[in-house]
Amino acid sequence: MSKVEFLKGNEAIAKAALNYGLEAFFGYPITPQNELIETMSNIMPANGRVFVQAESEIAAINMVYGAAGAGARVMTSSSSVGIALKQEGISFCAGSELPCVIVSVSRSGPGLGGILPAQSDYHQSVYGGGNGDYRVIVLAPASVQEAVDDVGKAFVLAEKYRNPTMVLLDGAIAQMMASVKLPTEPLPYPDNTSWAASGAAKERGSRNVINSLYLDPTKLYAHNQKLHAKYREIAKNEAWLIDHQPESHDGAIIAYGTSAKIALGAVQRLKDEHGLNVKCIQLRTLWPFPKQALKEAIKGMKFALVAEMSMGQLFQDVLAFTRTDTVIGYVGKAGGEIITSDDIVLGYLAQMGGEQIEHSV
Amino acid sequence: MSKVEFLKGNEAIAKAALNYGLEAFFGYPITPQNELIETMSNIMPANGRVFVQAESEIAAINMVYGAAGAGARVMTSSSSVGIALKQEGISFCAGSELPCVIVSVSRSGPGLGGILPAQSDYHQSVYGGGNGDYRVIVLAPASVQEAVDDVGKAFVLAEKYRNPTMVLLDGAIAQMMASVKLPTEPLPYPDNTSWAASGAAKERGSRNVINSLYLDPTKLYAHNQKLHAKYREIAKNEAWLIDHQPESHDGAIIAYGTSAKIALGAVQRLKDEHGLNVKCIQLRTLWPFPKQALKEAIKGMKFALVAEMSMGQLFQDVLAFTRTDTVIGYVGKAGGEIITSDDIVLGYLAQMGGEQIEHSV
Amino acid sequence: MKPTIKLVCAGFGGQGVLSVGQLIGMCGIELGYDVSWMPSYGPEMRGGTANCHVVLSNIGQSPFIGKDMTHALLMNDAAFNKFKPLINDDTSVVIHTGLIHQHYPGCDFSALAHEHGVDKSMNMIAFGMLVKSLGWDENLGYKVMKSKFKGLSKSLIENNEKAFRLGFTHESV
Amino acid sequence: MKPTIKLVCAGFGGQGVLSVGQLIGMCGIELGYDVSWMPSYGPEMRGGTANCHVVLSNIGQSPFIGKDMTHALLMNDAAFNKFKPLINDDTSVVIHTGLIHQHYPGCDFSALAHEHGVDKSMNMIAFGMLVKSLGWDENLGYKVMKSKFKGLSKSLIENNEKAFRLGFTHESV
Amino acid sequence: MPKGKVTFEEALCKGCELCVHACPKKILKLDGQRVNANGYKVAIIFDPEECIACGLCAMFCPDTVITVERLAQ
Amino acid sequence: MPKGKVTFEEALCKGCELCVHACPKKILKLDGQRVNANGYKVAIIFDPEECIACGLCAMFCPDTVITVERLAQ
Amino acid sequence: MSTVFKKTGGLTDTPFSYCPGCTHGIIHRLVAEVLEELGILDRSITIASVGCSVFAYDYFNTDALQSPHGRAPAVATGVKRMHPDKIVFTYQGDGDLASIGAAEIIHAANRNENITVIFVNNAIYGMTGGQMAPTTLYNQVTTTTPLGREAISGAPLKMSEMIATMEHIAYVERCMAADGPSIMKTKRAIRKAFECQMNNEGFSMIEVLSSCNIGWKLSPVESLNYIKNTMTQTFPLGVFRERKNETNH
Amino acid sequence: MSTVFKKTGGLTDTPFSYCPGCTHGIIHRLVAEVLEELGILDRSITIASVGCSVFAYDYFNTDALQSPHGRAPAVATGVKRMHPDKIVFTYQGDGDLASIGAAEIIHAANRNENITVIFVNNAIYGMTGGQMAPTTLYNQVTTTTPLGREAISGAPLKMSEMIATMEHIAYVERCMAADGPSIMKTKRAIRKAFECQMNNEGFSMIEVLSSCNIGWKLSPVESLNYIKNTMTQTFPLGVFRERKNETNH
Ligand SMILES: Cc1ncc(C[n+]2csc(CCOP(=O)(O)OP(=O)(O)O)c2C)c(N)n1
Ligand SMILES: Cc1ncc(C[n+]2csc(CCOP(=O)(O)OP(=O)(O)O)c2C)c(N)n1
Ligand code: SF4
Ligand code: SF4
Ligand code: SF4
Ligand code: SF4
Ligand code: SF4
Ligand code: SF4
Ligand SMILES: [Mg+2]
Ligand SMILES: [Mg+2]
Repeated sequence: MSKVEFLKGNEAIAKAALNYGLEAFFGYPITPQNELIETMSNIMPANGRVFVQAESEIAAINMVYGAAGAGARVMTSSSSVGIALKQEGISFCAGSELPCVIVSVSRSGPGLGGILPAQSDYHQSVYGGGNGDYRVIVLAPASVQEAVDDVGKAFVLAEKYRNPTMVLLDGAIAQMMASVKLPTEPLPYPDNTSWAASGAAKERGSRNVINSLYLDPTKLYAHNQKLHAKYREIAKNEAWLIDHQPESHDGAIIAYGTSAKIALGAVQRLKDEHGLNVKCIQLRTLWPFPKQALKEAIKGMKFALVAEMSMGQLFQDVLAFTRTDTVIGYVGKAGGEIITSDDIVLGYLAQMGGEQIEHSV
Repeated sequence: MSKVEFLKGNEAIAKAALNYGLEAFFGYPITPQNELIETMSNIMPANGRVFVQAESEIAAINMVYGAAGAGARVMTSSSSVGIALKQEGISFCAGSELPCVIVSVSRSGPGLGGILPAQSDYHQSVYGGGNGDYRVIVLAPASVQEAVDDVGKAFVLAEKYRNPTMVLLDGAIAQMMASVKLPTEPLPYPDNTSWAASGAAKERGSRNVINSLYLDPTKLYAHNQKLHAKYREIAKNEAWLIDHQPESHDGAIIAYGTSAKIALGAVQRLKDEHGLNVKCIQLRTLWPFPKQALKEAIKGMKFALVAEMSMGQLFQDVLAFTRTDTVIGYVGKAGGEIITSDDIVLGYLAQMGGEQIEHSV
Repeated sequence: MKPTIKLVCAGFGGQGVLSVGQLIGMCGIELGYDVSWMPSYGPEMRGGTANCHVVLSNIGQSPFIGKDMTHALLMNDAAFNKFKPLINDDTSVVIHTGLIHQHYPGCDFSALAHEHGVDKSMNMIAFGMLVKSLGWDENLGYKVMKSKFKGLSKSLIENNEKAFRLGFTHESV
Repeated sequence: MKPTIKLVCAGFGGQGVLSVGQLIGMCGIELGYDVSWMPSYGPEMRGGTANCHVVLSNIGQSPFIGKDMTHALLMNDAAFNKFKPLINDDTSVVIHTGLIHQHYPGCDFSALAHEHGVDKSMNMIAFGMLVKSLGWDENLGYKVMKSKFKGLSKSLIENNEKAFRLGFTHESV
Repeated sequence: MPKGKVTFEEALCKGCELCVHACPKKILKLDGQRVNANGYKVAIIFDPEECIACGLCAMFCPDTVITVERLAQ
Repeated sequence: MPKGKVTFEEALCKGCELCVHACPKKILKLDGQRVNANGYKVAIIFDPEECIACGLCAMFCPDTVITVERLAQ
Repeated sequence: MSTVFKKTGGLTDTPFSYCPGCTHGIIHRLVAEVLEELGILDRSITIASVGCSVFAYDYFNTDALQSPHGRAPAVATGVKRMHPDKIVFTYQGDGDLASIGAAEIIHAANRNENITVIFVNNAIYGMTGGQMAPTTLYNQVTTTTPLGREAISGAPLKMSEMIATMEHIAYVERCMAADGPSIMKTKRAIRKAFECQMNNEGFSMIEVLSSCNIGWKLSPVESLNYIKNTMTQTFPLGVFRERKNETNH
Repeated sequence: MSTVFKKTGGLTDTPFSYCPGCTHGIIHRLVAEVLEELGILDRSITIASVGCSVFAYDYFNTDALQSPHGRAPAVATGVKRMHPDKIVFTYQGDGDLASIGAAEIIHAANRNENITVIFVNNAIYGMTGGQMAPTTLYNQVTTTTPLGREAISGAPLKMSEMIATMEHIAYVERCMAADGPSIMKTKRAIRKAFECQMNNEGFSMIEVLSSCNIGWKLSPVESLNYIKNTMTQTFPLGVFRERKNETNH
């Protein structure tokens, strides 16, 4: 690891990806991820790598599909509406088991919405929107440093499981500058890319095909079972949360990304101002959802509050996946309003004694 | 209601939509919904209505956005990969509160997958894939007649709530011919389309704008709160299931669409061959998910089996939303393999005494 | 209560098995049945094998047929092999004996059609046999054929009717 | 433990408030702080008002500043009104007295810059004042300016440094 | 006697100087002293007598700041 | 003496008759008697003596059914 | 005293969000003046696209729809097919129309939709901060062509020339908003395009070379010269398509 | 005894799924023969698109990727940029290339990607059962133009002519596979296109007018005549672009 630098999230992610050994980047401008593609346009060609500004998000994800299918370490980035357009391509990457990294810098919605930070793309990232039974690994950093680290982790997971992997951050992390350490060494390239359609049929002695079409239902079912087994494996191995105060038992605040960063401050205030020992549980993967670890972390608690910058998307899943007697509360905002530690502290105090609310839809 | 006809699902849906008073249809070919757009190309112009074969699914949903925004009763249809491409447009329709009907004829996936029936687009339909906090009403017919009925219901709901509404069926229902009665009267048009951008600023005395962009986060948050309130209203009013055997209490099979139709046969066999009084619970709306009614319907049961033509997508939600002590089982197939009553009967018998399984991911 | 009928028709795409199923379905509608006709569909069926499941029931049932298949029309080896597992003791089976060499009742549809100069209407022979074996009225067959084939050339219609009659009166049934 | 600093810089887009915040952040890095600089971003900021939150802490904290704001540089009325609610008794506030008519310490940055012929470096006066008020070394300021402005014309750099010195030595602080 | 009268809706002005550039009489400039509520220097006419009411300033102004009237001679 | 030898990989033939159409000697036709495993009538050469080994049949065949060889004269 | 120049009623009172000196503002005004002068304001529907002109729905004094990036021609198709008697126009930037929306504009033109397209070509993505557009000139520095555009990222795409090859369309002209005469000419072209629509002649498109002084890093005045002297070298002005005295639909 | 004609090693043993008499099969064979004859089979990568030729990945004896509908040129871009020394080609139908994929083909051509596009124009959507394509002729009956195509659904779109307007590209020709000479000519054109790629000259596209006897409701033989006599009226054969002796990248 190198010296501390002061970089914009977008820029740090781009530079980190290069250092991790990224071979190709394909993107299309959209706020708030523009500096990412701009940095890429600067550093990739300068380092003998591939950069293409595609004609659209759809073209970009399909270039990713092509480059990944040809065996390259490859990445794209976009935001909200742009990610929506990539869903078909992501489903193809998943169906063909291609490793690739998608950085999703979420802004507010729905529709054109706004360009300020939000976490309203939880459903979009976690449940896809492409067709079929597929899953995308979703990492959720809460700071520029975590974003940089997660990009590395994303390459590792994508290549280990041959599955598209998303780093989901909100516009705040992408736009802020922060102290950050970048990686200095490329990640080892996978031993085995002998599946890739790299035009080396001769050397290999057989031809490779990248494909997700199986007209025979028996074969497609088998393919789906294989994928499902892989997903279960990922769910078992890679679900990840951070229990920041394992010693606190009065209650919990459950959050990811920017909301988690703010929740950390709120937890401190609940302790300082109200004498409550509340823990902050930061979800680090959204899929696989750390169901088991979350249940553990809130075991025996009367109350846990979900804090999110969306209208209850995370709340619904927490409520659904914990299936415990712990009352789950909700505090949130959407549309570019940033949740504050005030919101969380007040929300916590107001709901902590109460009944289970119905907030989600 | 008219006389019984013998029509293909796709054709019946198209003819029904015309009779319900559809004013414009925009589509793009894709198996297994081709006969729908083909029938439309025949009957819409012949009846003085609008039909356009768009250059792509994206163009089609944006034509829908335009026509709906201009105040028309409008519909599109597609399948799996094609629906994936429409996600951005659907998010725009939801964000701008435009009524429109999307018929999704699902085939198998992921990626290009196959063209045979599957229910693997549950996540795609129910959780969207566009950006932001939005919801689409999803109706799930299990027969050609239900599909015809649901198209009518979809127009009513879309216009009542000014929200995109999807009719999700699988390729089997679209491709089969069945006895069906078509509507004969157009549905009443909404009293109030004074919000539409119809180019009638003069008559109206003010100009209308269809838009989902709100750069001011306070306004966008307020917009999201308004939408959320609407969604909660829809969730309260429109969640719908059919408890086919309310008197049966030994257990339940939970399913929708084609799987529900097959489950009905399985329930009969469980009774005839095994003396078990098992009910078939057919989900008629997937969003809003009939959480409350489902809990009621399985209250006190030891076991309920989810039967689906996907890898546990519905299972996960049933498990998540019921949050009861009833053990939830899973039986399913994907990839174009049709679930059989054998699968269900055997699955039921095998799992009925067991522990809660972890199947979903 | 009318008896429930669960018929599978299967064969080469060119053999017209889907139409036979549709005509049976149309008869069902006339008789007041709740009917479903479920084809194998899509481009992969081109030149390969095609099949349809036809269910005539009193209340709507699953359109897919399992071991409860009551009738089967099997027109080539692939079709026979595919649907053999569904044949039970009560299944009434008709095979194309010109192409399938198995001990089941049937008829060499190609030969018979050729012999009577109705090669292109071969499938209507099978339709006729099915209508007969279901105990339905011959006129019901003509009625649905009339409605399905309106628009076709007169000679084709006549050939179809001729072939239907051939099947309806064929001794093997 | 170094004191935590939570600074808001706000004003017209053209006033260079974002750069001031960035330079403070860069100083923070030099001093071993964990630093975040969070701008208002996007096209809607053009011609309107811009602001940034700068947090210098010992362990990473939320990059958003609330009522715990320790420092504020407010360069126009809109900025003042927006961030007034965050001012507490301990907040050290500097306003642009040429544009904001409120009883807070400050300076008529435009006038001062104009007077010394450094109109385009007005924001560096503010930077100098902030460095001074934070009790940091004058050379730290030069160091980070050097790194940030490398590539600019020599005259601009000189003007920036001149303005910085003006601010660092300005009496109101 | 000026031929024209030029008025500026100052609040909308962004000080882009396109009007200054466009005026054939070169009688417009930015006011060095003031900024408007959006922080922009604003355009003014410093020699109104010379105005020929040609309207070019207004035709170039991207922000519809300028109204031009022809004075009865 | 035929100049050419034409062989058909019958299993691949779809009876499209393009070869029949293409053959300048008009010596190909569909066999009316048989269908292959895919149910297609298949092309045959009914007058092999006349073949001039021009290769046109093979050039037209969309399913690479046909091989043409020139016989040593 | 007579009015030589006064803000048109075709524009609302909402101030433009454009950067100082951006000619988007001039082009807006020209369109609005034409709508007013033709007396069609009350029956016009604006289709705003995504780009700096995204707020066009708030500027034109008409009914309006804001459309997804690149899809304005499809949205316009939906609207116009429902209301053939209304006047429907899109206002699109070069990123919107020539990049992500290339398929939509080509097909709307090929269907000869009876709509008008105002295509504002500033050779850059203004809204998102100055990235390369398909129309970016060779050697032009943008935030994603830091060394100037080279052939490897494509040639400056000539949309008017390409669209003009469509069989049926009514009118395509490339203009600029760079000096007095060209502004007048642009207005005449815009008027002609709307007249085509009013006469049911079919698809019309006016490409206007426009400035992005922020993205170009030039002053507003320098930008006008850049349009005149540099852009027109790559994008020659002129009428690329004109179909006279025919009606279509 | 010498072999006059024998199946090329450029094709695998997988039987084609095309309908009887469909000229997709002929075109496949020509491409495969060229790859074999040029000795580039081992370093070629096929990009299959979505259409009747979706299984091209199983037919060409090369590495291959199956791409989403319309996006083959983008997929090819991703592949070729990673492996500039390999031979990358797309095989696309007219629905795929001219309708949903219009933006991708235009931009790949405009970037002058050093790839080869085999564009099989049968004026219809074969795979999905015979719907109108952008290339469908006037008055042609399809399942979505039951009364024959009329102007309201657009004009037959001439992609070769449009693509040929791109600044840099190497080679564009329209051929047909309808009789002996035209089949030979098509093969020569395909060879030339691949040679362009081997010489780093940039983008090449061969449009081949092809039959869809099922969709056209004609016999295979009648279909060949339809190509020759009717399609070529709308889609004239010829070289639309040829750039000689230049290298590009
Ligand atoms: C689907 C989608 N992709 C990307 C964006 C981000 N975006 C907003 S404006 C724009 C480009 C605008 O450029 P142009 O059309 O040339 O308009 P200008 O701003 O130059 O007037 C882009 C890429 C978006 N809003 N939606
Ligand atoms: C996104 C998407 N939309 C639609 C389809 C359905 N589809 C499959 S092939 C095809 C058209 C193919 O036509 P063409 O490209 O002309 O090829 P042909 O079959 O005629 O050779 C379509 C629309 C799809 N697979 N994916
Ligand atoms: S009207 Fe003409 S002369 Fe008068 S100020 Fe404007 S441009 Fe100058
Ligand atoms: S052109 Fe308009 S905005 Fe620009 S300086 Fe003149 S009056 Fe102000
Ligand atoms: S080689 Fe020539 S002559 Fe011989 S069969 Fe073929 S086409 Fe006829
Ligand atoms: S051309 Fe080929 S497929 Fe067609 S009939 Fe002749 S041999 Fe058979
Ligand atoms: S960024 Fe460019 S195009 Fe956009 S408003 Fe500013 S100057 Fe105009
Ligand atoms: S549908 Fe048409 S294009 Fe497709 S294989 Fe059949 S004949 Fe060929
Ligand atoms: Mg632009
Ligand atoms: Mg085609």
